[in-house]
Amino acid sequence: MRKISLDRLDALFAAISKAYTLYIPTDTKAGAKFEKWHGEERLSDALNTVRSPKDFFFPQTENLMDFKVEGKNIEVIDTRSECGDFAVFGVRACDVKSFDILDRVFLSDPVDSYYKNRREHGVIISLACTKPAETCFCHTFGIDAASPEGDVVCHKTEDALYMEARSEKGEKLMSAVSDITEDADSAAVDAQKKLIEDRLAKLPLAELSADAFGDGKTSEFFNAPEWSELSEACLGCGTCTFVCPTCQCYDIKDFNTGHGVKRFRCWDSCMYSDFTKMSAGQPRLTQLERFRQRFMHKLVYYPTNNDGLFSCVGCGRCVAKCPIHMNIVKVMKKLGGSKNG
Amino acid sequence: MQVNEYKPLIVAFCCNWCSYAGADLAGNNRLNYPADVKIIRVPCSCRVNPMFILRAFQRGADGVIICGCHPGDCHYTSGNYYTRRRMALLFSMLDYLGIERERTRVEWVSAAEGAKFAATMKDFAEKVASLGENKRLEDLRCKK
Amino acid sequence: MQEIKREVLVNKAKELLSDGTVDRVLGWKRGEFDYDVTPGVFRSAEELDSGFVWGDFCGANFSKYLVKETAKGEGRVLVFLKPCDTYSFNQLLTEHRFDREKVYALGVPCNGMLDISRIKESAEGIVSVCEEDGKVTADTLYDGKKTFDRDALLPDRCSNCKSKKHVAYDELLGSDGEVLDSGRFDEVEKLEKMTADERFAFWQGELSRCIRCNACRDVCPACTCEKCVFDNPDSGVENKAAADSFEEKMFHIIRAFHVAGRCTDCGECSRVCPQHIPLHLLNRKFIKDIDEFYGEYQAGAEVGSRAPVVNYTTDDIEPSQAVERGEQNA
Amino acid sequence: MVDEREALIPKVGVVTDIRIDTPDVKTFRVVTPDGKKAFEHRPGQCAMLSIPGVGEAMFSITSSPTNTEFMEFSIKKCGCVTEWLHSMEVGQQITIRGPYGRPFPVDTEFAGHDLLFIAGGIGLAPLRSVINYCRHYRDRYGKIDIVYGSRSKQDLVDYDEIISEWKNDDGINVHLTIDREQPEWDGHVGFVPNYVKELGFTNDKIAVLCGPPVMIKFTLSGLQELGFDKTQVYTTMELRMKCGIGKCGRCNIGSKYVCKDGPVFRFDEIDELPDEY
Repeated sequence: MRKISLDRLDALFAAISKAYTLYIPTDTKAGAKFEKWHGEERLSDALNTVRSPKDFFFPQTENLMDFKVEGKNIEVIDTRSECGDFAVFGVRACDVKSFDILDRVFLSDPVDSYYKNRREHGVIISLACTKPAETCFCHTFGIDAASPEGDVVCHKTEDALYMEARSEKGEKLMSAVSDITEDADSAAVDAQKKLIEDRLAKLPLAELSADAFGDGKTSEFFNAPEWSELSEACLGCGTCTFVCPTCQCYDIKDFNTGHGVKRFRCWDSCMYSDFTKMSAGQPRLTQLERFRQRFMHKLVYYPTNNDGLFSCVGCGRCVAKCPIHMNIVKVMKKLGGSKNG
Repeated sequence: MQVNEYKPLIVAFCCNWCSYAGADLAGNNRLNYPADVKIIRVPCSCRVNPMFILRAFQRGADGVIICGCHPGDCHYTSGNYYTRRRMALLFSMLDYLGIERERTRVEWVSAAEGAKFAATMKDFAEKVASLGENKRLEDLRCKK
Repeated sequence: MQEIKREVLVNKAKELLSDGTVDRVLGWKRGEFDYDVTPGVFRSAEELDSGFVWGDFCGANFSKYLVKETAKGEGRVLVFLKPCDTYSFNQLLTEHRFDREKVYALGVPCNGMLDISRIKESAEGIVSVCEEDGKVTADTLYDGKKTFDRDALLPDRCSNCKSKKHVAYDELLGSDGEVLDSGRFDEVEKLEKMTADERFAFWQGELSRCIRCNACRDVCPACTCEKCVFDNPDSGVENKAAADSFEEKMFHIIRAFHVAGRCTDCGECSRVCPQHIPLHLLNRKFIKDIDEFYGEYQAGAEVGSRAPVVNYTTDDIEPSQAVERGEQNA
Repeated sequence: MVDEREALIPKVGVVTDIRIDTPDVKTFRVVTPDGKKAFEHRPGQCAMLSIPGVGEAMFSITSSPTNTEFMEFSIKKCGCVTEWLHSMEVGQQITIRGPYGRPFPVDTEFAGHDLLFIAGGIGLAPLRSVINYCRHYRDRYGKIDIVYGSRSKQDLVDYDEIISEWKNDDGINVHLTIDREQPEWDGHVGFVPNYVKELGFTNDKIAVLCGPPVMIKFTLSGLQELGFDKTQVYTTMELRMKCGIGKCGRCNIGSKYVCKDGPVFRFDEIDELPDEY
């Protein structure tokens, strides 16, 4: 384990920046946001960024390919290019876990080469949470905010940042900062972990459990009468899906630029009324079906296809951002609650 | 004369009954106006949806002008009055967003005003040329 | 703190349910915390007792829900309307969006609703929020209790409230207020006085945060089209994510334009924006221009009024004068 | 350039022949620009066709895998992509990617059995691939019955092929029906589900169903009346798709993705899916 004094963070960022494009969470008018580090950007004290870091691997929009159309002829132009090495500093435990969930979608056969390219070149420097919020429930999904995963795992104490490499990519990054960091024992980090664990246990949502959900529970919950009440106020907007670190649905669309066609991919939301609309009909007719799809996917369908792994990491973004304050916590309590009586 | 002198692309939405005929008259009378004015004929100036204007900018226009019958002379009685209100509000909004106000204009041109049409286009093109390329409402994907 | 207590609303709702005036109640449902209130339908006294809340976080404007709710069946629905909600209510009636006969509207006075994000700016881990004598106290996980001036926690739509007067109701709880002379156009004026470059930089910064979640549109009581032009693949402008910064501008200009003259300035768009884009400043620009160009007009002030954008006079201001007027202000 | 195959990047295909089947169905023959088949597939699988600038859509491959020269797609005009396809001329290039989905188990469950194909309208398109595959390997299967119905004679897809080829094959019985009487028709008149019951098949076969939802529903219950078990009946489904590879998230029914786990399902598998299709 290595450490560096907090007042030398700039030196650390500068050293990382030499070999990687570095992104850190910084404060903006509308909350924290990952920004490219140029030298002036300060590390945010906020618990987490408003948008999740999934953009780094699965951006909101990306060009997939170009087409040149001339008369009856079409030329397909592969616009993919090798991505440069980059490092994302300050990723929280929940968001680190979200990459695992996205990996299982995008890296399963057939591999999504756009995602894989960025994933291979990205180094995750995680940061343990010191002040989890009232909206946090990562422990519900077995995530330990005190000990995140990641290529390099960091703990921030009062005066220093402790860093430990956990992967080959992490080792490589750490070797680039070996000059400015010093060896440290784990005492301070252990004390920090203990503090965080105590705090986690006191969170208002500490008791939330996902045990009622998971692999093979489709028939148990699909026709639950509670969906009607849960979804009645849903506006059908995409806020929850767009701030969610694990929502990965996308749309593929063409844009005619006037001198060619760009086929791009962009985030889509199962909450949108046209998501499944076909010329032949609409399998998810009302907001109830769309709403149910989102939560069933996170709590039942995804675990069914992925060895019981839930596709929610308890980051609390939807809890904070939903315009009508309906969220997965309320859904779980309502559905899980009624089952237990 | 410079070889690659900047020439703005102007989109002119012209009402079928007055301004389009005015443009025709300008042509018949061999009156010069900039060749980079692309005329789109519309049944009435009030057919011009604000989105048409934005899309013209998206697709590379540097200036957008809407020409209709003089107020009171609308072929459909009142279409151009609505145009006037909508465009007053839209242009004011574009200005509010920091889009150069000289890039948009409404001009009333009758079927008899071929000379006015040519002069208006010349003047508008010059004003837009002095602003340079449209950067504030551009869509980078549409750039060559 | 709100003037009328929760019990008054609950008792009134129970009374109207039991005498058969209404068969369901559109109200606010208790959440996990004090601030995460969800709109919902209550059908019984028991549901009201256990789940109904009324307080400083009941900001949601129920008018738009009436479109969906009244279409469900024959029964009458009870709705609570704050003064600003009544304007949206009238505007929707003007546009024939729901059946007035199927609604029993109960006017509730409002002292302004709090914006939780203003508390979160300076307090982490909010466990509870309570209020006494104009002071709001948030109990937090890490910093103990933090006290705020209530006025400092009001969102712009409330600190610049345009009216405490209910323009529509079947019955009013408490006393009615007045139309206020608010400073709601101050921010717009400030922007108008900037240079074009400054304005462009300001809006570029704000709009570039947009994630196109469509919450502003979906919550807007004026946006009740069956199919939005931005969802229609045949419109040529359909887009789900801004693939270029042009599309952010396009979406927000057109969204505001489509509600110009119909927007009552309820401020729901800015309340729901997850990226805190001050969308109301676009709508207010249109309102201010309309007032100045075509005479004072408040959408929803009365049912059946003709909006200025679908009207004209023969001596209206020319578009060129409209933008020059901005220059005189500067 | 990233040196990796990308499923979302299509190949160019050329339309070399367009056959007008019915007033709203055309069959397109597609090869690569150098005249080859774009890729190999199994019966029941699909491909993504697109016209850049218009859109991309999933279609079942109508031709049999045993056709070594080209692929065919029978496409009904019903949306913006299909409308554009219908307006194409021979020589037009399109893009094509695939194959997608789980095919019919022609070499396993189907092998050695009598087969009963039941199709309605454009529902014949996905079945034609299997039928021709089975005709090609005729000795691997028992008796084959084909029940095909449509609104009118003009709406029968592949009518010429059915009459000139399928009907003449040994051990293949073709039963055609149309919904309403019409002058030049001397065959059966009536809806498919009723016709299936009238024909009274024995339940020792494997049945494959494809057609409009209402036809599927009633035909399935008809087959059950005849003693068929749901494990003996297959169908192929369709939902909106964008990626075709189980990632974009819209074609799922419960935890199953139609593009990846389907489009071919056995009815006992469908029973396990939630009712959302």
